[in-house]
Amino acid sequence: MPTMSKRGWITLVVLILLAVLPPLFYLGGQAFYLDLATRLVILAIAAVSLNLILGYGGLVSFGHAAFVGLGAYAVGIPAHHWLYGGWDAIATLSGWLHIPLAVGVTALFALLTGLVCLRTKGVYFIMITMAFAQMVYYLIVSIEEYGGDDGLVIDSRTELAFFDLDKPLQMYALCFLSLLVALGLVRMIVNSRFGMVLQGAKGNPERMATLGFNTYAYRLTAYVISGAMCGYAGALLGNFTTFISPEMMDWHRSGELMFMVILGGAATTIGPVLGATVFIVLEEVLSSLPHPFGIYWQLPFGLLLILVVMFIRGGLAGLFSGRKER
Amino acid sequence: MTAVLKVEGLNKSFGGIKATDNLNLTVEAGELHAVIGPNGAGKTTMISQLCGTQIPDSGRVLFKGRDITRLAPHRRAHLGITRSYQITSLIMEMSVLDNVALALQAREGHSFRFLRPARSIAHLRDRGRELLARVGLADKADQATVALSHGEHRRMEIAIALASEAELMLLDEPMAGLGTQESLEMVALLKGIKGKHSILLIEHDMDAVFALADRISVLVYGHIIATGSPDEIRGNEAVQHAYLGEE
Amino acid sequence: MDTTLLVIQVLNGLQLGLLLFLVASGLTLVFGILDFVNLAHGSLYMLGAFVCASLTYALGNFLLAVVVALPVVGVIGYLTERVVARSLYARDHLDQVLATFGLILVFDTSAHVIWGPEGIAVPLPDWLNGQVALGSGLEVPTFRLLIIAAGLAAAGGLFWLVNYTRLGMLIRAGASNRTMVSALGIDIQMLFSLVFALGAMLAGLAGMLIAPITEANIGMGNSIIITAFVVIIVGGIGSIKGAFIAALLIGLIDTLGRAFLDDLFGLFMSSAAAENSAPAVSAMLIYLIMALVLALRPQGLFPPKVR
Amino acid sequence: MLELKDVTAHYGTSQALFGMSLSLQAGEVATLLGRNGMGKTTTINTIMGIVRASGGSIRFDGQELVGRPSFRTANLGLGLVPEGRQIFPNLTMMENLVATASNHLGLPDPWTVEKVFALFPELATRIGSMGNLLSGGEQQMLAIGRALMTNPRLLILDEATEGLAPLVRRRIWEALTQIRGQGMSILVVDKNLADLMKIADRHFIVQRGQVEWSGTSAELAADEAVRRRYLEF
Amino acid sequence: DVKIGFVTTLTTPAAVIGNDMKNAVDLAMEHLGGMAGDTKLEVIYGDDGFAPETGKQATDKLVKQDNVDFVAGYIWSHVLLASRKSVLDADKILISANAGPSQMAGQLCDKNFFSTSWQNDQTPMAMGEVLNKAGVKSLYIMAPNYAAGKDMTAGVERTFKGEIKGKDLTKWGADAQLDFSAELAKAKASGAEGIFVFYPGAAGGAFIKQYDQAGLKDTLPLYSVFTVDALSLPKLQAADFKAVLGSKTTQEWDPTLDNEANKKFVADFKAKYGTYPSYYAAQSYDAIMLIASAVKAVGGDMSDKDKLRAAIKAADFSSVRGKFKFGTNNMPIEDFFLREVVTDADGTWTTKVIDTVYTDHVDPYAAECKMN
Ligand SMILES: Nc1ncnc2c1ncn2[C@@H]1O[C@H](COP(=O)(O)OP(=O)(O)OP(=O)(O)O)[C@@H](O)[C@H]1O
Ligand SMILES: Nc1ncnc2c1ncn2[C@@H]1O[C@H](COP(=O)(O)OP(=O)(O)OP(=O)(O)O)[C@@H](O)[C@H]1O
Ligand SMILES: [Mg+2]
Ligand SMILES: [Mg+2]
Repeated sequence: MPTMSKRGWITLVVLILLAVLPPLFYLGGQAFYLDLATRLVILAIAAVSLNLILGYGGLVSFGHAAFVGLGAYAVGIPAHHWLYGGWDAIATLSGWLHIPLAVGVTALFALLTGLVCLRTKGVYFIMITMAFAQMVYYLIVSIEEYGGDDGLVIDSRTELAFFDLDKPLQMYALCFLSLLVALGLVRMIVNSRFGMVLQGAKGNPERMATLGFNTYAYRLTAYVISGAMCGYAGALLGNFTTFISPEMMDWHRSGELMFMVILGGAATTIGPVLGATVFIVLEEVLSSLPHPFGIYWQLPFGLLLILVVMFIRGGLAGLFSGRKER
Repeated sequence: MTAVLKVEGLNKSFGGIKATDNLNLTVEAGELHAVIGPNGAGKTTMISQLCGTQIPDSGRVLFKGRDITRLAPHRRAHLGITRSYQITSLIMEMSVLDNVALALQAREGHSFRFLRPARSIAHLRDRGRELLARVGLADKADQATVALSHGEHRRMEIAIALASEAELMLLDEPMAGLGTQESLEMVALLKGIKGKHSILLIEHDMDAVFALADRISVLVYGHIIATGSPDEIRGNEAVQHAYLGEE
Repeated sequence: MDTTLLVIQVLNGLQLGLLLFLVASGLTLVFGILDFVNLAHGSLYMLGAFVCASLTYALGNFLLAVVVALPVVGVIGYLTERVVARSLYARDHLDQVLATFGLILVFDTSAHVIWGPEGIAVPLPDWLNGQVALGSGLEVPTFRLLIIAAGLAAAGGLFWLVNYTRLGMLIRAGASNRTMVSALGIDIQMLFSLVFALGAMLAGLAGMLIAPITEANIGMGNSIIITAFVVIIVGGIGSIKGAFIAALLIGLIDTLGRAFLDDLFGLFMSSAAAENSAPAVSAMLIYLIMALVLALRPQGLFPPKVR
Repeated sequence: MLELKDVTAHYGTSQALFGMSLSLQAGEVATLLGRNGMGKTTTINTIMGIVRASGGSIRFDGQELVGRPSFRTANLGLGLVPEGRQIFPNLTMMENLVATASNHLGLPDPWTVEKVFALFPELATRIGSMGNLLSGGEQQMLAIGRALMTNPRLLILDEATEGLAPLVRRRIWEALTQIRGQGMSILVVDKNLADLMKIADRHFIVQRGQVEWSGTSAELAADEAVRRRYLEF
Repeated sequence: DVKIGFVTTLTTPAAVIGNDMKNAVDLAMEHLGGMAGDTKLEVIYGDDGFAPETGKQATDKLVKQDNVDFVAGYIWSHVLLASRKSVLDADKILISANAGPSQMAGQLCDKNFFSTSWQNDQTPMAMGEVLNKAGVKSLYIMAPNYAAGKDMTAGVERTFKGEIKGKDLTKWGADAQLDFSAELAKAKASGAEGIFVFYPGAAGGAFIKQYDQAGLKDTLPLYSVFTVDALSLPKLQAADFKAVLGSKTTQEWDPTLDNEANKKFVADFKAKYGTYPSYYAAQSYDAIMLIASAVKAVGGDMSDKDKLRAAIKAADFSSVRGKFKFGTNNMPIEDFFLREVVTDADGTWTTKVIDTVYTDHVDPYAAECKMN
């Protein structure tokens, strides 16, 4: 092994803490903290998927919550039919159905919307991705069968081979392993030739085209990969919260995912995880301050965000980067 | 000789301006064909139409007999056309070597390859360093591109053009921004690859042009007014008047 | 369909459109011209409404309150620029997005602390509170006409400022290359502070004008900011003209959608189904429009000449 | 008129100027020569306050420039034609000329658009074109015109003839000679040494962020060894 | 010690409702002296941020982290539906102090779930009866486009016998529509004899003002539910929107109800907070009083759930409604009144009861509840 960079160490430490602490809390009788960590890890997966296109591809998707939501509904809708629609058949193989469905539906959605969205650039891209997400949002709101605005309670979780998702520790284990896989996957992709093209197209698309790269195709591929990965995170989230609602895909949620990535440090491996951690932990800590400070928690939180941006370049991961300037 | 590039009756106007006006041009295989002309004559616009970043209003562009007038830029690159930019166009966020390695990677078919880390692909890196050495940037290979000076950026442009090893190179003022010494080195370098590639060279540095070109075309107001050997052009009165000034 | 109703709805659409324009124009100035993404623009709209509402009670007159509130909001904008925005101009848009999101939280929570969650209703002077008869059966609230007039005036003024004054040129030049403008002898920082304050005042004005209709409340900024972004995107970032046309377009489409979509749907589906789907579709409408416009014109209706 | 003493400058942690010293008299044309990446542009940007000097002093007519925001420096009468043109792409050609035009020093007979067009007739036909749509050469001419419109007393040109046709280039040198006759000082970075020798009074050869040699055109012409060593031709 | 988790909206503009509920809870605790018999009571607040997901998280935290015995509160139907499972799965007692979605009265009724408010349909049903009685022949309907909004319009349509001239469901949620110009123009043009609206919270005030500005008071009388309340009236009075005076609403409670508990509640509330309590406050006050009565009845022993449930169901406390009785589905069986907006003796705008519409009304979903 070559010597590890400072950021490499941080990555390792963060991941080890995430692996060890939450289960310890749970075993120590603090079940709620395991819940918090599960949510955190799931959102981190979504943020990691967003980072692939946002950080490395320069494609700022402001509609990623739609993928989370669709992934969650891919669990919720079959479960709903099983319980209320008498589709018993799907119950026995729910794991085989839910996960591929979530990944497939979101990949397809990414492909279809990506075909249109990727014609635009920059802020236009930001807004058109949001537009599609909002359309999905309102679509789900209008489907009363699945609860509309009220959302849908998932009464039975996905059944998987090695994990019993009704057991909080096993649920967490699955989420954490998924995060590791997601991190590895994104790392592999960005370092590959594909990743180089993606990053090149972020820097100078016209140059990439005259070099001979069809940037549209590469970006679309990355967009689909990211969307599917995020859909998977959505399936986990649906299973975890056992409650899904259109709220999950509201633009605020997309914004939060974006903020996690930027806060942690876009285009860094651990950035999104750091961002998600800080975001969730701060939110939790500040909002549990004694009344009335708790309800005004967004004030210090907002100030912190501003300060981080103003004084730390490249997000939290920038704190730990070896390079001083840039 | 066979024509690598044949441009027939190319027209392109922007609003009221005819940037390209019934332009005809042939680049023979292996030839270094220089295009000179006053500022705003339409040289860069011509290159843009040849490499596909702009689409002509009318006329045809033939590459080895194939009509590529409306082909997307990346497809032309696959066929073997590369360009360098007059106004530096690099990927500033990446390292100097990465920029060149990407150009090399582009030649190896599609890049939907997800497994191997690109920075550990030896032949790309080695060849990249070799090219950077040729333009005198060996010691800058691992720096971020932004941190280089203007002249160094200009040299990267050339390294990238060389990396593509394209059959046809469209070079837009490669000497601009280079010091006297570097210009001479560049002339030597181009001499070295001359013959192996067909080159369409745009340059205001007359010493370089006359030292390198097999043929020279003079472009004025979007139209070629003369084509000929360096000596013919030097002697051409219209060219003297429109471009070179009394010498 | 009843023409009077149609005319009234068109007027309503215009009024909404012009209000949107006031917010969007400030946004497009700051975003398109200073190249700064200010998510907190909506908060300035909210602050405008609150400041004006408080002043209305303090001064006893709405119009007077507007006159006093405008510079107050301008100063808030100015300070925001000095303290936060200035150091972020040279940064990535994403950094700006994150920082101004932080600003939203700060502004909104501060408003919550200062004014409480309940919002403030703003009384109008009697002469503005009534209706004007524009024809038989065609009665329009007077105040809504005032909004239309204010919006048109702001649009004209801005258009002139940006396109036909030297100040406008400098602002545009500064957007593309700050360093160079400065190196040519212009105090670009001061200029930008002023533009920012102007944008804040425009947003604030919109907030002041809407407050007598919907009340000043702490969530109002967040509900308008996205629509304002939609407007400037559809119009083409940085284009005042684009923002104007897109704002009217979206104001009209939104209003007419709400007004007539259920009748329209009723033509080819059961009225229950129409009743159900019309609200969802009309809420979706502006996003549909945006997606459609961008699919056909990836740079909006009036693409900026250069970005 | 302009005097740099031991100026140092950094980009982040890496140093680019290592004690740059030079001085320029009123009405003089001086050049900065040197190979790529030696610090010419950095020197100029430091004078203009675009890059912050980390040490040393820069005086212009007795006023200290270090630490001064660049617009104040410019208002003292320094006009910059930057490397890479840096035309405002979203302004029309005419707007590029007039947006920053000024006559802070109240010079008699100030530059006007007409005078610029007389210098560069090519520009006159492109008045309404957006800056980014101009050809490379047109942009370069515009950059010079734009700087002149601020009526400087010291004109600084960084690679100002890059991409210009020989004829135009010659016209620029002629124009500069003319302007200088009216009391303007000029500092040039350019690679056309042959041309520069004709119009410049003094040359500074920059090597690794320092002036390694300075002297008059005649001295430079005479000193083959220096030319060989630093400029190699 | 018995811990009560109380989930309501403390942020966003809807916090105006949440604060009122919190005030009422604090007042109830004050009246109880913090004790239920010999057992100390403690209330922990949770903020739902006006969003079901957040509400569920807040509930989870109360149940898992704070280990509360009761979870009460809930303004919004969807928040309650989302949070329900978290409480019931942990075998804790869930008490709604406002939200009354039809499911939870019917199919999803639960032995551990109680309500101190009503089922959504009931209040508008009462309004429908009022309209019939008043001889209103045609009606225009406006409500937000979400579950409770649809329940409300369904409720009024269930009992109103005249013609529905038109109906608008407007955008709701974080960026709710607050400018109703288009809808009001339609309503006016429809020629209806009255307009029925449901706009809770901040939207209510906005609606009333525009209704006023559009000059509809004489041509299109306003009949509303959950729109004009003690939260919006002070603002409307401050801005002098007289149009609201005389407008009619239906409700299961009113500050003028003549019983000891209510008099004390209203007087102390006004003394402490300076405003009239809203029905949200009244229901929250009742929720705490109900809990306290049950805790006292079981002597603070939370372990025997059956006993606890029985004690709750007995509803042995003095409600501000005068009487309080649970139906089979644990929803209250109660009276509904017609109220009118009036000026009180001090000149403050408030409501007073002018008629009783329903007596001992049972919600229409009780039959669907399988629990008996
Ligand atoms: N996109 C465009 N829109 C409008 N005019 C354009 C555009 N591109 C180029 N032009 C104009 O067309 C003419 C030709 O430009 P071009 O860049 O091809 O010139 P060039 O020969 O490369 O000149 P130079 O040697 O100065 O670089 C110029 O007058 C230029 O202003
Ligand atoms: N933005 C930057 N960040 C880091 N280093 C830089 C930056 N700009 C220039 N440098 C470095 O500073 C040194 C001097 O650069 P400068 O641009 O002053 O050179 P120059 O003499 O003008 O060269 P050229 O003839 O190529 O324009 C170079 O080594 C360059 O790599
Ligand atoms: Mg050119
Ligand atoms: Mg330089």
